[in-house]
Amino acid sequence: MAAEKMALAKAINESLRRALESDPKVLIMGEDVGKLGGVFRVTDGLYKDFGEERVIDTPLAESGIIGTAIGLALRGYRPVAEIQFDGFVFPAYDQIVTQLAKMHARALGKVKLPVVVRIPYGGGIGAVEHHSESPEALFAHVAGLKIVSPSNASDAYWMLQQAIQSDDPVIFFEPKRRYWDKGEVNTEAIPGPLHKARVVREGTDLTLVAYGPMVKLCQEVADAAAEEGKSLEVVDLRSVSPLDFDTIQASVEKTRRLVVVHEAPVFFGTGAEIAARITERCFYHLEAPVLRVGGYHAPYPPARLEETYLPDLDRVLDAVDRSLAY
Amino acid sequence: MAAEKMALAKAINESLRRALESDPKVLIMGEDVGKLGGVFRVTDGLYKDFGEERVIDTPLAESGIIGTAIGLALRGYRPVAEIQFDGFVFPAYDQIVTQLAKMHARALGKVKLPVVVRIPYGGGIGAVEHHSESPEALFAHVAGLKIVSPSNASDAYWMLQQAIQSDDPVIFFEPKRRYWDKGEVNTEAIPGPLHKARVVREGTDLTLVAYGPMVKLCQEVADAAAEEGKSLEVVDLRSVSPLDFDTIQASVEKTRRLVVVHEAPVFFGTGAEIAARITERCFYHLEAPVLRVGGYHAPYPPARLEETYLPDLDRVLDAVDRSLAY
Amino acid sequence: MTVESTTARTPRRSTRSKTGATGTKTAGAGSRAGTRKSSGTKKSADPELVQLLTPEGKRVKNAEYDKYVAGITAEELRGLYRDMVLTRRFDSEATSLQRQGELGLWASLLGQEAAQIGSGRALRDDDYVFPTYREHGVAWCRGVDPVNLLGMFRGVNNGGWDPNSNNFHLYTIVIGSQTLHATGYAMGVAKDGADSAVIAYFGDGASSQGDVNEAFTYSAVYNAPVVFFCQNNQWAISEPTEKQTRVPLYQRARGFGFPGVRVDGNDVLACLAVTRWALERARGGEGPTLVEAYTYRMGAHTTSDDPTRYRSEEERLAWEAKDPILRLRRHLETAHRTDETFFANVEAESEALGRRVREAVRAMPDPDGFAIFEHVYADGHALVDEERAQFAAYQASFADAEGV
Amino acid sequence: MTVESTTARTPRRSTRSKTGATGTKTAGAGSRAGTRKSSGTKKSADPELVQLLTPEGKRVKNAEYDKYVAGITAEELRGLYRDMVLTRRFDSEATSLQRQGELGLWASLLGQEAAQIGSGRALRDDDYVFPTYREHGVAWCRGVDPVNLLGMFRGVNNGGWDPNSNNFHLYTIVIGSQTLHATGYAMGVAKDGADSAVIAYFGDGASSQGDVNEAFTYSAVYNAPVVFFCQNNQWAISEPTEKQTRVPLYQRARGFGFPGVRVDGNDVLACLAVTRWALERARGGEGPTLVEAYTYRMGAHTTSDDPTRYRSEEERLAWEAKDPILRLRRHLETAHRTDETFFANVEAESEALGRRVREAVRAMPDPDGFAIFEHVYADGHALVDEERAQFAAYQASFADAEGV
Ligand SMILES: Cc1ncc(C[n+]2csc(CCOP(=O)(O)OP(=O)(O)O)c2C)c(N)n1
Ligand SMILES: Cc1ncc(C[n+]2csc(CCOP(=O)(O)OP(=O)(O)O)c2C)c(N)n1
Ligand SMILES: [Mg+2]
Ligand SMILES: [Mg+2]
Repeated sequence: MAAEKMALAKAINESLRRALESDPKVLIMGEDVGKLGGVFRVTDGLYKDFGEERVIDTPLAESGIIGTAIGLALRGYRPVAEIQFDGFVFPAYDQIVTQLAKMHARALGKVKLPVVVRIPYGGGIGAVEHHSESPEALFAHVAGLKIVSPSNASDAYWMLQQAIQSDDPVIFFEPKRRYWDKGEVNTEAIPGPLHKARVVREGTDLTLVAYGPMVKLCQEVADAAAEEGKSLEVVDLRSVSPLDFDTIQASVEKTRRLVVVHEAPVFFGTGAEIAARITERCFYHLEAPVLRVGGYHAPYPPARLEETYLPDLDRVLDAVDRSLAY
Repeated sequence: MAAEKMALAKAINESLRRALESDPKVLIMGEDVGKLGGVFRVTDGLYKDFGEERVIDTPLAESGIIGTAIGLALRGYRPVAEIQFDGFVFPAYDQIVTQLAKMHARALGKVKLPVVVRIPYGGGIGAVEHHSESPEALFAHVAGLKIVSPSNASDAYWMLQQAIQSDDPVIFFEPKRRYWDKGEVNTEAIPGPLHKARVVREGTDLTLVAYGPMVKLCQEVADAAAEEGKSLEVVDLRSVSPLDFDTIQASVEKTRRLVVVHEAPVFFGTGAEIAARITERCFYHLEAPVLRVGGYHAPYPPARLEETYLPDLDRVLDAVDRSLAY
Repeated sequence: MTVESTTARTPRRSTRSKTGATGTKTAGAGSRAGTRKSSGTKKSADPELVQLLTPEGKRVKNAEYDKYVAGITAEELRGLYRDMVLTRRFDSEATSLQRQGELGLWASLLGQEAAQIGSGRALRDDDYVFPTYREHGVAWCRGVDPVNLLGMFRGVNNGGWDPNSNNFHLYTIVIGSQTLHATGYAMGVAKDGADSAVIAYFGDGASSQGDVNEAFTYSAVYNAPVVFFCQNNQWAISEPTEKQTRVPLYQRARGFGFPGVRVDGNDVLACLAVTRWALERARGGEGPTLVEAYTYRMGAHTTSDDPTRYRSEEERLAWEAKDPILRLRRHLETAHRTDETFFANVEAESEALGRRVREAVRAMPDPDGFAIFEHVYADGHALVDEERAQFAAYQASFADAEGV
Repeated sequence: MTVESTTARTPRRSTRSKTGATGTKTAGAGSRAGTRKSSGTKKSADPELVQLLTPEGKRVKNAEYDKYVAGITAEELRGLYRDMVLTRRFDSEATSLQRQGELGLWASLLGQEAAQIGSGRALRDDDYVFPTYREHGVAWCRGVDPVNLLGMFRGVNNGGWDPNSNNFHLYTIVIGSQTLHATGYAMGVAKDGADSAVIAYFGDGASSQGDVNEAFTYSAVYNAPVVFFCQNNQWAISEPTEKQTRVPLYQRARGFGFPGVRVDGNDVLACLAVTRWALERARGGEGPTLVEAYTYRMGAHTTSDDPTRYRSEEERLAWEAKDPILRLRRHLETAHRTDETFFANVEAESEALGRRVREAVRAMPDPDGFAIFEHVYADGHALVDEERAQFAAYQASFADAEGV
């Protein structure tokens, strides 16, 4: 296959398969990733084809997943560890923050930890508590980690390839509510750099910045705004750490207005860092303060409230209007 | 005693003593808090005077400390749990983020968790790895927690009283390098609200915002700047969640320039949130972008490098100069 | 909050002091550090397993545990039967409601009724329960209205009851967390000098979590009056118990210095007896106990799960032969001459329960948007206030726009 | 990297496959699930404790473990003695250096030499070690230059050696974390089909951490070739072992399905023998083992600690009588006619080591400020680059200001 239309989850599955095929050191590990193929079927068929030595069902203990992944990496393996849902990464937080993130520096570069931590994240799927969160900011603050999140099938495929090839630990946030969205994946294309943002729609009046599940929304917002005669530029960040400030800056120097959109709570979220830094970089260009649309300072609500809680077309448009009103 | 000069660590000790005396439900718990009186002697003498039923040496397991503190709180106790050093809070992160922070909301208000988590934090004491970090941003992003940090003995005494009395979980970050700094403590004064910032020095040219260990530094910066004829206002935030934006805003509307200083890494740090929000609130007042002085995006370095790593007089003055140069 | 469960419950905090407690010393009392050795007098097939009723409903003697159910009457046994049938009926109703779109998800307890009713009925009102997300049968014993359990599965809340009204804590989804809460709560009970006990439920998968093992350590060190009740239903989603341990789970306790025992989790009488024993240990100041109820998750992990992907139909069938309800029914029929009327009545009652639950769920309103901002803090938080106000203004802007 | 340790080490990754390994089945081989029962043939006072040398230096027989040190020569015993003396000398030098302000902190191993040298010398070059922060004696056995250990305590780095040059991982300060790394590494060894073993050190306090118990679970489930070596030095800073467990720690392993054994941690021979046994189990495909070396932290927890606040002088004195070095010296003197010259030579050698270490530490340069930005990432990170550049400009601004 070269180019094929497939769902985002399937693209990840294909990417994992390719990694398993091309590098015998790649391992898949996590809860229910084996026989079941993962609760989202993202690892479907891999256990069957690569066996339990490569595709490992782990005990129900996340600290153990990451801790043993570190040990496997020290032995020369390249583990791709799955955390079943965003809300269950916290038992592993210590291993991620104090060990995975710091080991390379602690060893003065003598050891590398090419570990990928895959986390389906975000809301919008009507799930129960702990299954809809967006904890990326809690990792981005930590040096030593790289944080990425694809918004579409092609990026999911290629960014995962690149994450697995990276010698740094990468937290790979998968927008679970986009798992079933289809997109063209060209498995022979040569991808651009992993941590570079992409302008997915050009515009002149205002820049919308998003990543993961919110990119699609922002494109819809741009469509809606276009009907009202407003030209919005949409930037898909793709990477949360590092953040590609250059691309945002270039866009903002053109549009002079910026709205950042994410599902995660606004308070201490990605939008804060972008607002702070872009305001510094573009102080004389901005016609309006950087506005942020995101989660409230409240626990992710029960499913029947998530439509109210999550950024949607209206809320982003509202922010766009407020920005343009300056 | 009414007013007495004492070290910040001693003020915390006195505050804990008062809490133990005045409320039989208050418990102290943590590693080495009993017979030893804590590695910083903050709980010195309490075990002797209140016994092991009130002052509890726990097993060496931080998740257990917070998890059992939650259970004790559900039973009607008011545990004050100590995490021995900043870098060791992460094994408890899951209990803090998924349980402590959310239980009140999960129970629709039916249960309250008046748990205080004391964490000596920050650098500057020449310690080994994991003993000098400033992880407050990793908690501030999480709804359901309150985050405070005193900068002086009097606040340490009173803010801890208030934290213990609060029906919400409070993470109480103690600036360990100021433990030995003395200050007047009036144990009869009636304190202001826990989450209100305080202007500790008035000025007209620029606002410095800090909390915990950096307040003293900012006061020194203001002194130094005064010698150069610059009038800096210094705001001691005292609380990181909630942040008292009103007080900062009032100051910035006057000075029109803001520099935020903290030890924690700048990227996704407290300064980002302040910069984002204050820029939104004071867009037409700011003469310069909000500047941030803090840690680099790197693990906290070994002791012999911490002087280089930590914000100091020169680095803050440099930021002040850059801000004034706009 | 009033429900159909057999015993009306008035939960309370016992302030009875330990000195006044009966605190019967049990057979296992001496073995503080070790595990109870499986006694030769046991009649069950698996020497490790405490069983009082065979799958065929025959009562078998057990030297150690018989005394805990010695005085049990036919009436009480019928009560247990009723509990199990009604719980199962409620559970299957919830499964249907999920299929009908009324619930977003359901975690069925099918097959685990005996473990839950047996242990749940061993509790005193002043005892405290920390469940996982599957303890619908225990909730039933505590007098929690089953409808309340459905709120979180419907997505209208994250826990729809006041834990203190029934001494039944909220469901906990993060695997294992509640075992530490239970331990802390039990430490508090001991501090209060009360003779209540605490019971923490968890699964075979949960046994791997650091938290659960820390709970073992804390409870042992502080000699906390807590019973760890592990329902080993053979599966943690798609993973069999071999992925969590290579020895029987009840043995885990020994290494922490307290007894562990494996009970036939499909035998309600054995579960009742063993839990009573463990609770008495707790009340008597002997500290924690691990009970492993060996049972089977007869359904899917949740309604989102497809067990055909990872386990065989034969396995399920083999366990169906050990069905907890059938077993007690046989026993009631043969040993207690319970007639068809009783069973028919329970059946009718269970239909009524199903109906009531169905109607109540359908009538359950969606929460108001402002609920997002409620109860984030007990003492308020400036940012929440600010965001609530912004939200209100934003909502109002639509009303304005719509010309309301 | 060249050091004075007895055996020059050429660490490597064994690719020898298990099929080719000797894999001697040991006495404990059958007891997969249970703990080794203390055998009646043991001569030591405490029936639980494996001891081969009494505190007086008398060799006592042990039916199970004698064979693991059967062929040991007087020369080898003298080597162990030398290891212990030099390690202790290095340790006391480091303590002095801390007092002199050359180090910020020191965690002394005083009293734990036998546990560390005995276990350390049981290892093969291709085995891999995961230490805590106190395994100076094990580091010695691995051929890590002791000077390298001081970097983190001086504050010039967070770990001053390449783990792979000596198959000795960096010191880990977050209690218990390394046990999971060791387990993962061991899983990798097994995947490679190598017959190397992995050893994870940890303390009595660490046994309470969730991570350590998860390591037990993972290693048991995957049958990983790892030895968990717990130095129970009676204290976790100020907390006695009773605050971590109410039963002997070695018993913890039983509950996870692998053997645990308590060895006299002040008896270097017993530690050697028991560790060899455990390593053979690992190599032979029998999975994990827990060794509890029962020993004593004779000094303070670290140079920051004041043990007089929490423990009695008598306790320390009682343990002094069991001093591991004295014990072996007595044995060498009485059983192996080792003369004063040998001891004097070792003494002289240890003085030289002390001198070398002292000088090397004093000469250790402070790192350059730019080191902050080094090795944060292997593949670089835009923000680090940006901050490094800003830092450079900022530094340069001073140079400019100073007119350089
Ligand atoms: C910390 C955490 N990790 C993962 C999950 C996802 N998850 C939900 S239930 C489950 C399996 C639980 O198995 P077990 O403990 O045996 O309980 P059972 O569901 O069989 O009753 C998993 C992995 C979770 N809820 N929490
Ligand atoms: C997660 C964590 N919590 C707390 C500490 C602080 N601390 C350092 S050493 C220590 C005691 C360790 O005791 P033990 O495991 O017995 O090892 P020992 O120091 O006796 O060798 C503590 C509590 C830490 N380093 N890591
Ligand atoms: Mg299960
Ligand atoms: Mg110790």
